[in-house]
Amino acid sequence: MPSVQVLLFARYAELLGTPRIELSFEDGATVGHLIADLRALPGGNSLPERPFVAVNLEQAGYERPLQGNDEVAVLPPMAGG
Amino acid sequence: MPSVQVLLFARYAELLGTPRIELSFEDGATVGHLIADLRALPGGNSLPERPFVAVNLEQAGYERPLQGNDEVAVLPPMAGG
Amino acid sequence: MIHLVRQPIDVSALIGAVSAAGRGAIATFIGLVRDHHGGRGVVELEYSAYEPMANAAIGAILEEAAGRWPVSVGLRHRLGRLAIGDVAVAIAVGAGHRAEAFEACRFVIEAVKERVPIWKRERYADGTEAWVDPSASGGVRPVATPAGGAG
Amino acid sequence: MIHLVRQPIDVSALIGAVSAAGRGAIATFIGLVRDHHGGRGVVELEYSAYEPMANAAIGAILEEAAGRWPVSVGLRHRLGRLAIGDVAVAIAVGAGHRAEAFEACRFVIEAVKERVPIWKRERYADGTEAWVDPSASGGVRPVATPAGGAG
Repeated sequence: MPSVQVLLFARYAELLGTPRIELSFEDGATVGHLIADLRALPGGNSLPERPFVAVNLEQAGYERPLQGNDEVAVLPPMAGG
Repeated sequence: MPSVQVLLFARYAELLGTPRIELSFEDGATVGHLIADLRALPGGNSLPERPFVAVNLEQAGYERPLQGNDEVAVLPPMAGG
Repeated sequence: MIHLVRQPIDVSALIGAVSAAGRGAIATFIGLVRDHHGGRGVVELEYSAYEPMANAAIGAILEEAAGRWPVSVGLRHRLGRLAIGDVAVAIAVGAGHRAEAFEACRFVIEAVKERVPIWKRERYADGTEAWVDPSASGGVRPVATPAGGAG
Repeated sequence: MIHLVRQPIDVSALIGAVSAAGRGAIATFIGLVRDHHGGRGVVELEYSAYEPMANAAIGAILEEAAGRWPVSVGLRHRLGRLAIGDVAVAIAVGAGHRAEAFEACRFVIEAVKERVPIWKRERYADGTEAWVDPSASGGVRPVATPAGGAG
């Protein structure tokens, strides 16, 4: 199966206990499926149901199909400035 | 007769050829009378009819009576900042 | 352009970079680390970022500003540990006229707060820490116990 | 407080003076000498003032700002001869939050332009000079021939 790198930041990295996870996915899987898989991991159920997601540095919707080697980042609410 | 110091600035000082004139006034004279006297001096008719005036550092109306030793300043349009 | 820095921000250099002979107005915004948040005493904080995306997002904001107003904009955002009073973010906008300078400067700081993946962890006078989260009640969320940890 | 200065304005010092541990937002406005005005090339200018009234007027503006918003404000306005690119005026506003900082900063520069007796004489690339007058068509009035002079 193809896989993607999932990057976790700030409080989300703490919840999952890591800043980076490689997750495999089935053909036709979307960002939404990946988030569901992530929330099934230990600590993952503390993530919000629909966290903000970026794919390859761009904001991405939950219907977006995954491609092998995508970099998927799961982003807590922003607090810069 | 009592008198006041009249201060002229920037272009107005150029028009009258001096930054300071002492003008005497009759009892009961106002700022308006003083401006009329000033406009009767050589170069004074190039002043606007109702220039902005300050008396003792505060903006003053033309009906204001003059007092001996008042410092009257005749101010061109402001251009600071 | 690198907008994220780990060293103290040189505000004067940023202002100089947007000054030009044809520009008469410069508006700046500087965000400093405050000693309190939500009624609690803050002693230190740490900014982290998804750096490549944050840099790209800031670049896009500055381009958008330069497209909407005839301005030149510079921005630096600090990352890492900061002490009270440190400059966390600085924005300088050079323009021909002051209205454009103020409007563009305000636009940039608002957009940075909304769109740039940067996070802030505060340490308080009582020794506790929390993640700043403008969407949370109280403005923060507790530090999480790692998965598989004791809690 | 002396708001009018004849030496170069130290913007960093002005910013430092309104920074405090409880203030997280600083907005500044800096006015620079531009190299053009009304389509003419400017090479130099000179600011003059009715100094005691100008200082008092600036003081009143800063007090009004501090009464309308919870802010700390510093201002310096330069007098004398200035070259292109010199800082003519600098305003720094320290506040708890950015909205107040921006609003107060904008208020102060607008009020300074309206209410403070300061005048500006420009010298142009063609050797002529004029007084800046926002009320005049073209924004300037010619230098006057002294009374009793040849003209």
